[in-house]
Amino acid sequence: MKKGVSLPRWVTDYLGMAIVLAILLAIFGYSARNFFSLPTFKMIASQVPDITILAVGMTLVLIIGGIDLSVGSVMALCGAMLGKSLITWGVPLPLAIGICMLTGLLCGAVNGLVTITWKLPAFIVTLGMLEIARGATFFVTGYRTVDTATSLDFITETTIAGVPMPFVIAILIVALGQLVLSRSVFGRYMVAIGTNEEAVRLSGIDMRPIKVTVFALCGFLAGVAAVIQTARISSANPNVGVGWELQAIAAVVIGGTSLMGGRGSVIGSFFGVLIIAVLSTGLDQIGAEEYIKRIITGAAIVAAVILDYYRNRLSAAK
Amino acid sequence: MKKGVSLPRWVTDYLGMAIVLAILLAIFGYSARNFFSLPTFKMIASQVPDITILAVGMTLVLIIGGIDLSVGSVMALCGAMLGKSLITWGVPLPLAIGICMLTGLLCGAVNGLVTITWKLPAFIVTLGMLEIARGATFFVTGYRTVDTATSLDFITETTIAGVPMPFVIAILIVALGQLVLSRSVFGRYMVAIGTNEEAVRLSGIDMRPIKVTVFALCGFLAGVAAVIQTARISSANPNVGVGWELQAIAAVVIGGTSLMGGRGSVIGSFFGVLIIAVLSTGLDQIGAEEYIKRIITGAAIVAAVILDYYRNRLSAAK
Amino acid sequence: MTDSPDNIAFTARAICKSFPGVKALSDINLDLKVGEVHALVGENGAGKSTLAKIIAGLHQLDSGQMLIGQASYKPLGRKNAERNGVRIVMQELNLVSNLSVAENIFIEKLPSRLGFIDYKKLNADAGDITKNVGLAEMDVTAQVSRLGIGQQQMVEIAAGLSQKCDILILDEPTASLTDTETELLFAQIQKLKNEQVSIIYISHHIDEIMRITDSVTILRDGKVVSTNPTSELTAEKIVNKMVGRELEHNKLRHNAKLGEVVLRVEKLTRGKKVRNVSFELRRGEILGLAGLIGSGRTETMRLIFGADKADTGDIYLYGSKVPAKINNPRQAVKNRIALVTEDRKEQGLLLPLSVTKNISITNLPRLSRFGWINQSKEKAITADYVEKLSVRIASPHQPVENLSGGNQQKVVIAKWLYRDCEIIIFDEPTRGIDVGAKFEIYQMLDELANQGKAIIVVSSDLKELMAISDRIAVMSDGKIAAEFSSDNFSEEKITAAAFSEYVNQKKERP
Amino acid sequence: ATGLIGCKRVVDSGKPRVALVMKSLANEFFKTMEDGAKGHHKANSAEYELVTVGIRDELDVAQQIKLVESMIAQQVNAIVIAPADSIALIPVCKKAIQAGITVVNIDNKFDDEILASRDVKIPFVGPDNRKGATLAGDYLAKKLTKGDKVAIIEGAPNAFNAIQRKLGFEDAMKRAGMNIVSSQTAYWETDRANKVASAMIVAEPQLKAILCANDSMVIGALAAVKAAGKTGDILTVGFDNIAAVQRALKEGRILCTVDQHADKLAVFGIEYALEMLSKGGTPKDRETAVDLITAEKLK
Ligand SMILES: Nc1ncnc2c1ncn2[C@@H]1O[C@H](COP(=O)(O)OP(=O)(O)OP(=O)(O)O)[C@@H](O)[C@H]1O
Ligand SMILES: Nc1ncnc2c1ncn2[C@@H]1O[C@H](COP(=O)(O)OP(=O)(O)OP(=O)(O)O)[C@@H](O)[C@H]1O
Ligand SMILES: [Mg+2]
Ligand SMILES: [Mg+2]
Repeated sequence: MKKGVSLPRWVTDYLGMAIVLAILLAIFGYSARNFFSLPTFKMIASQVPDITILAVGMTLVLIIGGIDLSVGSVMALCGAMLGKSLITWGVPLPLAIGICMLTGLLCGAVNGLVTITWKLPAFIVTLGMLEIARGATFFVTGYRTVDTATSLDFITETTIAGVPMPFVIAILIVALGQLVLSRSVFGRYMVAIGTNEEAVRLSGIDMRPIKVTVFALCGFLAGVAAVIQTARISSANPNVGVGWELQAIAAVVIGGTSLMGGRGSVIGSFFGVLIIAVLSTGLDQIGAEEYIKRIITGAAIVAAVILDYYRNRLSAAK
Repeated sequence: MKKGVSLPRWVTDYLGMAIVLAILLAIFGYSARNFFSLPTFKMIASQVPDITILAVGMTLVLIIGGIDLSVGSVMALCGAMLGKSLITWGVPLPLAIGICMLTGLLCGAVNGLVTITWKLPAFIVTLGMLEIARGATFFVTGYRTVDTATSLDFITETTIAGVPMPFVIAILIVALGQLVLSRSVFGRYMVAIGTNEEAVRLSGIDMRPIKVTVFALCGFLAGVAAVIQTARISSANPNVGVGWELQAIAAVVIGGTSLMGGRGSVIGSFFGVLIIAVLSTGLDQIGAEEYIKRIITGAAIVAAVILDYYRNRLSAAK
Repeated sequence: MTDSPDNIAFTARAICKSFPGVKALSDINLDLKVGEVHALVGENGAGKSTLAKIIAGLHQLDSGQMLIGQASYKPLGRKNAERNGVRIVMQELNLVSNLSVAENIFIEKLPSRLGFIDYKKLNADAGDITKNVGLAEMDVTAQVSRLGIGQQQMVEIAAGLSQKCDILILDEPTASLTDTETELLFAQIQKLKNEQVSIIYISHHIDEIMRITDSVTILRDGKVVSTNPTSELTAEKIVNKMVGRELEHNKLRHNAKLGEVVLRVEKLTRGKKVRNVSFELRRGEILGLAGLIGSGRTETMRLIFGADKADTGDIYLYGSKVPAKINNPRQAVKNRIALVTEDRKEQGLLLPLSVTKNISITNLPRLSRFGWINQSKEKAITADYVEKLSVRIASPHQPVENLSGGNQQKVVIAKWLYRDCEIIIFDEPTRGIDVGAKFEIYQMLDELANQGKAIIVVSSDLKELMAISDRIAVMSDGKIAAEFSSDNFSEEKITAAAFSEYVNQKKERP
Repeated sequence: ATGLIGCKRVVDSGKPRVALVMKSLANEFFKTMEDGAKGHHKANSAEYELVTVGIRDELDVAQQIKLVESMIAQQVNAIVIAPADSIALIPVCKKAIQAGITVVNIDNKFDDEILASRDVKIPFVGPDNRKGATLAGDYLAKKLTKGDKVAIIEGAPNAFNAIQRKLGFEDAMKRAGMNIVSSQTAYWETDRANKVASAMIVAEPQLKAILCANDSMVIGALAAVKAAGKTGDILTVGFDNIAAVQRALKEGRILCTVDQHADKLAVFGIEYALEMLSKGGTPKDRETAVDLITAEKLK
């Protein structure tokens, strides 16, 4: 059996990223103290779920040719709603979590509705939402961190087959996202819209509900991420999530999703998140200087997409 | 002579923005103390030049269908080079300014070269540069603000016909940018590349030098902005310019430039900058709460593009 | 004429070219004499455009050799080819829609001073050129995006003719042109011929080939079948060699069984492009819609399909007394109306996606349960349509952007057949399609009508319309100028009707 | 790669490892703090090992939590932390304590109430920001006359030290009968402070002083004063005593600033942590000095 030729596509698709990941692990395993240890992996597993969930939403939005710059702020707002309703307003837990996710859903739906109603670029609409949601967060929290005490600990402390629940949820969302994208009618429409909106419209498909749903979904996922994030730090911080939108986009693009829409993979985005997480954890552990961290992170983002370019060429040449 | 019909296109193009500006001025003139005063306008004139110059560069990059997320960081790096070479390394002033602009030019050229060599999305390449340039800034300054004392005061203090030099320079750059865009071979190629890259390629035009030049130009303008910005606050701050890329993009898009490339106006971007500047100055002057500032800024960005949509429909219906 | 070496402008020897999964050209030999018009004909996907692009430097050959005169010729790009005197007007439109006509024509060489464009000279020169190709009334400062497809095609040709060259390649230049414009082009070709320019002419219109070419090279499956002087050939012989079978080209529609009226359009109006258009369409009927380019046919069809909104006017469906509410294509499809758009790349296809995904898109719910797509069913159904329309594909996963123009068109048709509508509008369904495929499409139209579908065909090819329609309506400047029933068809009358509104209004127009 | 797991490459030296977890490492003040700590470590390298880490910017609380977790994963002996948020970092520090790590709080004090409700005791070693700000405010008040209009430029509104400094400024101004006409945040940033100060100056032509919660902001405010042509008419006050304001202080362009001895802050924390490690002992807060810096003092 010749290997190079007979590998199925889904393997070659993620091979490049798996190699990058392996290289990073090797480097840090060698240079950072205790890097290859259970605590490190536990830590990474406890830290990636929120950004992974944001990245899934971002992937979907990018695939329909949109973008969502507001995810970080919306997550903060959702977290604030969760914390406030739970602690200050005394709302029971399930309802508070519902309010949190509903907030995300609403913000996302507004993004989608404004974008399609006036045919505006999502970039600018969600940039507006970035500011508005942050302002709303400040308003809700009065700029103060809300201590959620132990009320959300069950989320981080529950494990399923030894794996912490947030990680399980993130993996489930990734799997479901990928399945929807590649197997469902909704997912197919998404890819089609991202490829050629006009052709889809002229095929007799009303894409407005699809687009709004995708934006709303992205917001909803920001709400889910907020629950996990708030649970992880046991408090709702009004400044959380600043710049996370760019981090999520970087992860998604490293994962092979096109910024022009029509092409993308949720699993790829997960790999992208892992690459960035391992890089940043590794750099933290070797205690690199801040300026070095910045330069390496920037260079790594570019290097990852360059590598993807060569992988594409390689698999095209086959 | 019927007015509504005979207005030339350049008037109707900017009419919407002029109206927004007028409305903002009216609101703040009414609600803020001393808003309609020479000091206010002097202040705005002293504060917009740097972001205006960044916005011009951003406009050009957006028109060719690119984007430059690194302008804020690159500006910081250029400022750092300026401050360091002037104060710490004792380089004579003209040379220091040269070094500053050259730094910008180089960063921009790297953005362009990487983008075209590997056919990567400019979004991700310049996101990488955002990190790298910030890291380099930290490295150069050692994270410390460089006090440039009075060495750059001549820039802010020189006036030409009563107008401060930075403002004159910004206006000149806007005018030149608009002229190049609408009248020069280079500018037309930029529009062509942004509209239909494939057609340009098939016309046998080598667009790589054009693209690289535009990115380099954007970096160079970040260098120019750095000189003015450093002079304005009499110091080179390593943390300056964070988030300015989004601010510049917002201004440019409000000014009617398409994020998809092929369509845009430098003068429009200037209006966009003015709108945002007047808004933020007004909010500062009435001493609005931070959360209100955020919400209003976000809403205003979206409102401005929605208004632009109706203006477009109106002028299309004519 | 002798075949002495200095009489040969261009030679191709044993050219081969493969694309991923397709051998597009194998062992192509071609001799182009100085000052001749040399036709390249062949079915869709035969490799004509590929060969043209190789000669023009847009593709690089895998193996083989090319000579210009005696000198070896290896163009690395279009610029390089042009320096060697080779220019091409491509099959696909390649204009920059945000630039003016003049800027597009001279895009390679904008006249300038100190880097700034000399608009006076540019517009004057462009005016001369457009006048040359017969577009005397065209405003060269207008944005290309404001022109119709036919006019854009003329601009493209004008741009091709803007610079001097020795070898000119025209890849289906007349596909979007009306007869008048075609005549203007032929006059240009004659003039260039007199100037000893050699021309490679690619077209599916055999009558054109018989008229203006000196020799004909026939391609089939990427190989040269034959090269002959045109005088030795007849239309039948060419078609024969192309497809390897005889084709009758006569009237297809016999004793059509017309049913009830399913579509009644009343006083449909949109701006100046569609004015008070009314007509009826019956079950089992094929209605041909003729007219000059820009006469408003596409616009009218888009209104019926809900792709644009009408200013006034109503549409009555299936005998209903109440006007149908069609505000968008979704409602049209719900009402079982389909529109096969004329611009397949921009409006019909999802270019980077697979053939399968392109076909199934119109009716995914039919293939799915609880929102999940049944992929094997999808595969089976699309394979069925691929076979029915004999679409030439390497695999069902092949992106449609890799298909030849004709096969792409078949995919667009397939996706609408899969949707199974009652009223099907075909806008230029045979543009850029070879005779073999055309005939297959005619038969398919006939069959659909016999099944009781109501069909509208918009076409700029009058002969085609007369062969396949039960009735022909003629549009002129946004109005229905005349209607002819099957026993009343005549080229003269239809053409006269197509011009009628323009003649009447000549004086009012600037 | 699995074979590498569990293989400890670095041999344990037996010395205690102290992790200094900073706020932004890209900020002069914290840089000075870090340098001070590194200097101290160099002089005492026989006694302990030092790891310093920090976050990208002062707002990224989640990142700082990550860093603490990472330090727990690395099994350091002590964590000296300048928390980016006085509430959000408490749970993770509690986790560290539970993992047997000694935690010392510096710079930005944890919220007492939450500490109590969480039943954690983390000693705070650092200055009283409110007191510092009051020193500067009192000094300024001497240069003004009663009823003068003054403005405050605040730090990040959720930061404990920002709030303390604001309160300190307010205490002093109110006591002296000044009129605070505006108080806005500029998020510690120079350029934002420049814009906010400019707007304040225009809105209040009679403005006599601007009190800034840190020196980065006072640089921006000073430039605004200069641009408005009011040098000398509007006094400026800063906080932190960073290098970039030295000249302006000497020349009297900035009236005064407050030195909380950044270079010593971390050192105090480290020393306290080492003390706790060796002696055990019950954690108790330890206040460090704050000094007013004026032109006279620099001469
Ligand atoms: N860029 C490409 N990538 C892959 N395959 C291609 C590409 N261009 C053309 N082909 C394939 O090469 C073959 C020849 O295509 P070509 O466009 O030359 O045909 P043609 O004779 O011009 O057809 P038509 O009359 O439809 O324009 C077709 O099978 C087509 O699918
Ligand atoms: N609303 C529209 N949106 C996009 N394109 C349009 C629209 N209306 C018309 N067009 C394009 O403008 C061109 C001219 O269309 P029109 O309906 O006036 O002419 P036509 O009689 O269909 O001629 P043609 O032979 O060019 O199709 C066509 O290419 C059509 O695709
Ligand atoms: Mg072809
Ligand atoms: Mg048409």
